[in-house]
Amino acid sequence: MAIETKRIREDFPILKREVHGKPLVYLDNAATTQKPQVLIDALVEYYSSYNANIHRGIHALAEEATGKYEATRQTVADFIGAPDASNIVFTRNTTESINLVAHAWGRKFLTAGDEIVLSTMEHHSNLVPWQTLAKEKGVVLRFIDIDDDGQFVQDDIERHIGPKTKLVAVTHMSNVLGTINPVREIAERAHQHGALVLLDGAQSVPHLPVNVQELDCDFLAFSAHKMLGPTGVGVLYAKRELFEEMDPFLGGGEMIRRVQLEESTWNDVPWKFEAGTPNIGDVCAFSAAIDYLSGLGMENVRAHEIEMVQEGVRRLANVPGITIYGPESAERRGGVISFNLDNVHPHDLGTVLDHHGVAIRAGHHCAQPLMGRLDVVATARASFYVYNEKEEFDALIEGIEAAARLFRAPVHTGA
Amino acid sequence: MAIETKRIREDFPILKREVHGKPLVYLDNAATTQKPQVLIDALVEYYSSYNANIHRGIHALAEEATGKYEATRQTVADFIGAPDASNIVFTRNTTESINLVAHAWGRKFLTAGDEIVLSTMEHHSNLVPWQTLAKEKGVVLRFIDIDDDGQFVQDDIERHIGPKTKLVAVTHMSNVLGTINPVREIAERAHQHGALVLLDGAQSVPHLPVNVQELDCDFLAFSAHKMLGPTGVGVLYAKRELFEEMDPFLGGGEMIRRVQLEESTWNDVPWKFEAGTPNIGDVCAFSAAIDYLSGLGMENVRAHEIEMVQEGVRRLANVPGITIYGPESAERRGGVISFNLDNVHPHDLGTVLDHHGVAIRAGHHCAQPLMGRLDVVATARASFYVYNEKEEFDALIEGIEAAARLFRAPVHTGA
Amino acid sequence: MPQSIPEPEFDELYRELILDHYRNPRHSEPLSDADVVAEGYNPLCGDEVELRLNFENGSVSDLSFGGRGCSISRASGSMMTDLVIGKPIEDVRRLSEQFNKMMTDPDNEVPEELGDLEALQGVAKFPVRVKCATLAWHTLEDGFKQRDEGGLPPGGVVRHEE
Amino acid sequence: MPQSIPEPEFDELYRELILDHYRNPRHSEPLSDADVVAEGYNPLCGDEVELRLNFENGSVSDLSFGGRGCSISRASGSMMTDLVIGKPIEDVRRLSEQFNKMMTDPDNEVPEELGDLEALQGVAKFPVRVKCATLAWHTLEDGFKQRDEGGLPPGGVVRHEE
Ligand SMILES: Cc1ncc(COP(=O)(O)O)c(C=O)c1O
Ligand SMILES: Cc1ncc(COP(=O)(O)O)c(C=O)c1O
Repeated sequence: MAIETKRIREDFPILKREVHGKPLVYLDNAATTQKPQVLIDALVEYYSSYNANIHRGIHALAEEATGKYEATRQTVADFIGAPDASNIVFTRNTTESINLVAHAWGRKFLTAGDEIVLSTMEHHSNLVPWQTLAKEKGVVLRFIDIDDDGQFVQDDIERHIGPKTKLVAVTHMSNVLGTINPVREIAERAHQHGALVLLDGAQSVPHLPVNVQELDCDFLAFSAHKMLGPTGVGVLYAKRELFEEMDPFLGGGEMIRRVQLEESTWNDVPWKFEAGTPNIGDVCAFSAAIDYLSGLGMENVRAHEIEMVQEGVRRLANVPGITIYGPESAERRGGVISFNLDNVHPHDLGTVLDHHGVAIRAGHHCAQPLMGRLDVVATARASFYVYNEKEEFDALIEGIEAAARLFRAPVHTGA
Repeated sequence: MAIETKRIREDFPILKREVHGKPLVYLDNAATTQKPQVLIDALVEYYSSYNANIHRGIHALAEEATGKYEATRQTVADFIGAPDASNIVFTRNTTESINLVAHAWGRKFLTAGDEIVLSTMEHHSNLVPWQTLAKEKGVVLRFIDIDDDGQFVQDDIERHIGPKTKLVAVTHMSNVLGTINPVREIAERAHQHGALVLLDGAQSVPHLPVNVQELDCDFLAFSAHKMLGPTGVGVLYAKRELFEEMDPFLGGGEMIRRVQLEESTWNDVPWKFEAGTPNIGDVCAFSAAIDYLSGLGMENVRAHEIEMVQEGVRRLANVPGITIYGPESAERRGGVISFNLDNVHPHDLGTVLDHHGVAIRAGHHCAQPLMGRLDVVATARASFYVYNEKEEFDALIEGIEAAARLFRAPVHTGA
Repeated sequence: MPQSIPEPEFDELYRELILDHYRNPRHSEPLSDADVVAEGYNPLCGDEVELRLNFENGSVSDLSFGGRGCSISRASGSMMTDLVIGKPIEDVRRLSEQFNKMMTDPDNEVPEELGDLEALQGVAKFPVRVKCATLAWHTLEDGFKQRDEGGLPPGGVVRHEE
Repeated sequence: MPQSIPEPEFDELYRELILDHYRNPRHSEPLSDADVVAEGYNPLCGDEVELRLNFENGSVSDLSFGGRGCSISRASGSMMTDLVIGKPIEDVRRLSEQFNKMMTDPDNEVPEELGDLEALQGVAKFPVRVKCATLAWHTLEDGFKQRDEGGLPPGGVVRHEE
């Protein structure tokens, strides 16, 4: 069953919008995706009919809201193949999920000389929390480098993951190169050395079928807003025994069992990690986004993006002066194409494209070390999702060509 | 200009709802408030027309979303009389705001023997983070006790706030007793001793006119969901120089300036404290809630609640066997009435009221130490907001009387 | 007397038998020299339970139930005393299991041996109240464990927290 | 040549003069023996600027501008060299202030002495691009500070970060 973009586009009200008098061509999906009407309706329903604070409430609204909130936990668990709803903690975003692990697990269990293995393609969110931890605890960070195809250097995997490794924290899919990393093998190697594996799934969970038990990862972090869901909801999956032994992260209401003036005991997993009133409305609505994706089928989402990348690379490669980053093979990358155009800064390209109605991202994509590694100051990035169609490349290419004409002038003309 | 509840009720779609065949009487506002149509519309507008990831984006949607997000920061600053938008950091809720201070300020600046002054009426969210900090740093916690009228014991204020005090962290208004605390005098005394003042404004900001410069507090924490706003948005106000000198809390995207593999530098205040993709949709919508409250006028909101409390106390006091907690004078308390009915456990009362369509809260209200202090296992709590009207007390009293009949039976009847 | 309440589940929750046990709890006089004292606490609602137990020949020879709690938690405890006194510990353990099953699966058929406790079946439909009903039983299990481990620990009592 | 672009602001952003400076940057040959070298960096877009400065009698006697950046940042730097060379430092400081004002307040009238830089006025309407335009100027101010403090610091260059 292929993705029928024509039909899907009808479900996304924002796609009817114009930008600078042109139809919106939204190719900034790696930053955040647009939302289907069912998601918007779910939010409206929550706030119009059963909004209440959850847990501890004995009235009907509180029971309904609690029921829906906890049902969403189960929906999320099922979506990523987690054994149980208690493996799922709701956070604000991927970034908070990773910080939670750095605080609640890292600060408790790591000591000076322990090693954490990252990679040079990490998003700042999977880098800065470990830098802070490293500074505080004397933990050593090691980095798997990438080769010219944008893949992990196999030697580095073997060289860096060893007996001192306590954690391997890598992205499942790069938000710049699109590279889909061999995380199953990495988990195997890490576990051989008794290390845990955290996957940054911000880009993979929205775009690929992901099963935590098959991948055998210990932690998985991702964001609802990158998979048709609302902003303000992140997920942290962890194996149950890890959640049990971790300290709480934030303290306050909901996460406690018993509070006395001088000390407190903690609630059960997963509530131990959800302090204060959660983002109830958005969590409840999130289930509509997951149901929508499940309805399409993640295998089909993936197949659609492979097609989009193949076509996108083909079209872009025809433009003179274009450099495309990341793996050659569309099978080894997700729906992301980073590129540069000779003599045109990505920011200028972005501005010109915007005036053609085309939304792309330009900059370092929160991956400054990778920019250094690629020896560029920035890249332009087009990224796709279920509602994008090949026809949209026309506007993209047109805009790029306009930018080329505008900026790439013969030397010594003009004033 | 008085609050016209009849007109206001029209703005809240959920109030048209029935519960167990009875019209909903929503008296659980201290837990979370209901939402006006303008708030719901603002969410729909965000997701239907300008949803995008903010900052760094160069396309039109990203500029619109960034503009609205940052404009809301200004709206919040104005609402609490903060000097500048950069005094406002968006978090998930009050709980996270307080934890942020405990981590980013407390862990950096406090050392063994320093003292933090709290009170026995604190919500767990303004207690547990300090317990954790105290344990970690050897900081001493001291507690201002309450008198029989539910007010701070004046002697305790003087006894506990002294030269060793580094922080006084107290609630502006109690979520159980309704007590409005003398926070201006407390701030004066704290500052005389060089201590900072954090106010838990979760209950005060929604219900009273609050001006941070008049109160001269150093930190103020509150939650959007308790003031007509969406779940998932909290606010931390701080004086600028404090934000400057504090360490970041979470690490990741948005909060950095420059990232290299081994270390990073931080973004400017307030973005330094907002790691990862924020809850953009809900923050943008939050401004509609504040505009709605500003339109009513916080003086009028306050006046309405004084009337509601006076009437509520009067009606409840007529029920045989009722005990009411908190200050005698309605001028000294917010729109919250905690009470107990002889021989009827609050949970049973809550269940019976629910079947009369009346939503109240029953339990410890995340204030277990206060329950101990009052020598009760729990209380029932009715709390009011702008859409509540005196007529609703009829259903409340009817439900209470039904519960009294059901549970308070003559001894030795029955089987 | 209670007014007529329209909704069926509500009726199911507050059955006359429950109200009776709530108003007139059985075996509520604390045993003066108990072999084992077990306390239970549900921090969510503040319910407190105190069980005092005597054993003879592997049976619960006597049991008192006290504490502060809602109608469900007190009725559950009171009914428990009626059911349990005089029964061999292993039988009680089975009853306890059956009771827990009744609370987690509202559609399960209730075994006859639970007797009056069947009246609590409706609680299973009120998820927030289930812990009220199970508190006394979980505390009883703690009391048994205490007995197996040889009576009171140094601190005096064992606390169970939901 | 650029196709006709319908929207006025877009035209205002990419004025012909800007494109010209971008394509043919002035004073882009690095001064070989500069009194002061100042580097600027905008981490948000990765723009890099290198200024090399010579001074004589309280004036900027020579200035080269290099680096990697977008059209706005490069045009701004290039125009700056044209405007600044030969001017007394205090005059340049005033120009810098005026330029910053132009960037933060789009409705402000542009003083004549800014010359070609007036072409950058449209940038003020594109908030995300303002830092591109001001980077060169902020780096220049850093260069002046360096001179006041007596030339190059031990590390060699001073870096300015937006
Ligand atoms: C006084 C007080 N402080 C803190 C909180 C915690 O607020 P939140 O759950 O939104 O973090 C509440 C609300 O429950 C409260 O009433
Ligand atoms: C690979 C990767 N990791 C982490 C993040 C951070 O996600 P969020 O901003 O939702 O925390 C992103 C998205 O920007 C990402 O692409």
